[in-house]
Amino acid sequence: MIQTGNNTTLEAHALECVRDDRTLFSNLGFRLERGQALILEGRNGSGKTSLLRILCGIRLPDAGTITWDETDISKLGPDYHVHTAYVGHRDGIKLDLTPLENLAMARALGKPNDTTLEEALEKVDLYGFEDVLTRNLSAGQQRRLALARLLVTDTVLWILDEPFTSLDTDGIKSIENLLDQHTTNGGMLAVTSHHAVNLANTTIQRINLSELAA
Amino acid sequence: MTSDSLTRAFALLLKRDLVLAVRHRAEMINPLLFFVLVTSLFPLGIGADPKLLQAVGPGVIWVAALLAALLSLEGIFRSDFEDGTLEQFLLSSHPVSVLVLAKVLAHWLITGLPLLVISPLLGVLLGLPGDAIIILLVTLALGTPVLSLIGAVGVALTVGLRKGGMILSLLVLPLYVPLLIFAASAVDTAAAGLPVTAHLSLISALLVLALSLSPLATAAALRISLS
Amino acid sequence: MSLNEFFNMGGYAFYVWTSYGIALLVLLINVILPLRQRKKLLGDIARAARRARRDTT
Amino acid sequence: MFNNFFHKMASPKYFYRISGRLIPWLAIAFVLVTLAGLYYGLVKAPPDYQQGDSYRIMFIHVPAAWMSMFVYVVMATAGAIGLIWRIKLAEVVAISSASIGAWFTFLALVTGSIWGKPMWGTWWVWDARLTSELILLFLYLGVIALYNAIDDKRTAARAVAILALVGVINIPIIHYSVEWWNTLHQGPTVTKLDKPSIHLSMLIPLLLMAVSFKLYYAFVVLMRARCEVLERERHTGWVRELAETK
Repeated sequence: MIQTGNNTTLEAHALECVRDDRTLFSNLGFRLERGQALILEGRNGSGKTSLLRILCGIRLPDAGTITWDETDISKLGPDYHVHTAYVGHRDGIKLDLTPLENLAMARALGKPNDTTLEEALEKVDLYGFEDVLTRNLSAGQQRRLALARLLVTDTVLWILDEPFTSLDTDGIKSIENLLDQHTTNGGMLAVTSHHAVNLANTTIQRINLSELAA
Repeated sequence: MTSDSLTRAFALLLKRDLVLAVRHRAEMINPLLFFVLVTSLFPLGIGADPKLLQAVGPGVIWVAALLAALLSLEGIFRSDFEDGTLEQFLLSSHPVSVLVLAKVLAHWLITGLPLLVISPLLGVLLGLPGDAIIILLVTLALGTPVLSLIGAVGVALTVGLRKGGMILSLLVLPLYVPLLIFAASAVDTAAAGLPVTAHLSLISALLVLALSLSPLATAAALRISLS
Repeated sequence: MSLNEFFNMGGYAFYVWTSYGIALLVLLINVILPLRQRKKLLGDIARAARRARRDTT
Repeated sequence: MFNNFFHKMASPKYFYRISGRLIPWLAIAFVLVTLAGLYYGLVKAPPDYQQGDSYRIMFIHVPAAWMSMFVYVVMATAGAIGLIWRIKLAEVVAISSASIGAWFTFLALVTGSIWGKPMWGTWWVWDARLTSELILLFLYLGVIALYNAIDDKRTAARAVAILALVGVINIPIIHYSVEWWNTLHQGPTVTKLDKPSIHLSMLIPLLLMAVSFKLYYAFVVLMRARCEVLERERHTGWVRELAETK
C-alpha cells in the first residue's frame, strides 16, 4: 500500500469521455491537492456523473489518465480505493438493513477509522434511528445515512454526486460543515451539485463541463 | 489491507446476505418450491410406470435443480446493483473476487443447500433406490456450488441490462452441460449398482476449476457491467 | 465417368447437393451481408456529414 | 516503443486501408483453393466402400466443424488481447468473428444432419459431434445476444470478451463430457459421423477444403471488421472523408 503524505495530489491528464457516440468532454485536466475541493458544474447530461465515475475508477476514460501521487489509478486498484469514498446517485445502502448494519458493512469494505458507528450516525443527525429498518426512514434520512458512510473509514478523497439531494436547509448546512471539516483536516473533495456549495475554509476549483464542451 | 480485515469483510458480507435472505423469506422459498413442483410434474407428464420413472429420475431431478438455480441466480447481484451497494464493493479496498466469493457462498447457502435437503424426498417420489439417493445427495452437494459459481459470471455480465433474464439463461445453461452429464449419469450408474468414483472425481474437478476461476471472471465482468 | 453419373452421386444426389447448396448459400450470405452493411453505413455517414454542414452554414 | 508500434499498426485508419488491399487477394486465393478442393472431392476421390457417395458431405461438414471451434478460439484470443492491452482492433475482430463462427456451426449442424439421414435413417441422432456443435451454437448465440443487448459498444465488446474466455475454457470440457455421455448411452453399433478409413485421395480434398474455409474466414472477418471500424469511427474526419468521396 502506498503511504499518503501531506502533498498527495490527484491529477487528471487529457481526459476524454464518449457516451453513445457523443463526446462529453475531451482534453480535460486538473490538479487537486489536500485541502481543496473540485466542484463540477454543467447542464444535465454534460458528463458530471461520468467524470466522477471515472475519478472513482469505476469507469474507464476513453482517453487520458488519472494519477494519484503520480501513479495511474488503474494500476493502483484497491490501493487507490482505500483512499477514496464515493456517494453516487444511488445511496449504496440496503433498505432492509438497519443504519447500524449498513454502516458496519461500509466500514468493513475500507480502512476503519476511530469514529464509532454511533458517532457517525450522530453527526448526520440519525442518532436514535440505529435499529430502525432503513426502509422506514425518509428520503432525506436515507441520504444522510449514505453520507455517514464517508465518516466511518479513513479516506482522503470524497467523491460526491449530488450529495444534497432530498436534504432540507438544515441538513445541507450540517453536511457542508462536515465537508468543510474534511478539507480542513487535509481531505479532498470532488463534488457535483445543483445547489451552491458553501465551504468557507476550502480552496475551491470549478470546472464547468457545459462550457468546456462548447 | 491486512488479511484480518479481509476475513472480517468476508464474514460480514456473508452475514449481511444471510440476514437479507431471512428478511425476504419468499425469495428463498420460491426456487425450492419450483424444484419440487417441476419434479412432481414429470410423473404426470410421462406416466407413473416405476421403471420409467426410475430411468428418468436422475436426469429429471438434475434438470429441475438446474432450472431452479437459474431462477434464483439474478438474486446474487440484482438488488445490490439497483441500490448501488454493488458499486461500493467494486470500490472497496479488498480484492473484488473475494467479496464475490462471499456473495456466491451466501447464495449457495440460501438456494443450493435447501435443494440438497429436499432432494432425498424427490428421489423417493421417483422411486430411486437408496444407494442412488445417497449419490444424488453427493452430486448435489458437489454440483450446486458449481451452479452458483458459473451462474455468478452470467449474472455479472447481464446485471446492468433491462432484459437480462432471457440472455442469462442463454449464457449459463450451455455451461451447465458437463455438470448435468456427469451428475445425472453418476446417479444413474449408482442406481444400476455400479461404482461412481470416476463420476464424482470429475464433478469435484469441475468444482475446483469453478472455484478458482469463476470469482475472477465474475469480478472482471462486474467491473465491465458497471462501467 | 459421365456427367449424369456425377450428378447422380451414386443415388445420394439429394443429400450431397443439398449440403453443397446450403454451404454455398451460407458462404454467399456472409459475403453479401458485410458488403451491404458497408454500403449502407457509408451512405448514412455521408448523409449525416452533409446534414451537419448544412446546419452550420 | 514496442507498444507504440503495435498501437499504430492497430490504428483503425491504417487497418482499414491495409485490409482493403488484402481482401481481394484472399478472396481470389479462396476461390482457387475451393475449386481445387471441389474437383478433388467431388470428381477425383472414389466413393467410399461403405457409405458410397454420401460421404462427400464430409468435405463440407468436417471443415465447417473445425472452423466452428477454430473461430471460437480466435474470438476468445482476440477478446483477451482487447481486454488486456486495450487494443480496440482486437475487440472488433473478436465481435466480427462471432457471427461468422455461428454460421460455420450452423453449417456443420445442417450438413451433419443431412449426412446422417442416409446413414442412420433419421435427420437427427444425438451423435457426439452433432451434440457438441449444438451446444457450441448456443454459446455463439449467447455471445451475439449479449453484444446486441448492451448499448455501449465498447462495454459490450469487453463483456463479450469475458464470456468468450469463459466459453473457451468450457469448450474442451463440454466436448469431453459429451463424448463420454455418448459412449455411455449408445452402443458402439451406431457409426459415428467420422472420417471413413481415410485414404489419401480423400485426405487431399479434405485438407484443401479446410484451407479454403480458413481463407474464407480470413477475408470475411476482415470485411465485417471494416464495417465495425466504420461504425465506431463514424465521427472521425477520415471516415467522413471516405464516405463523401464514395
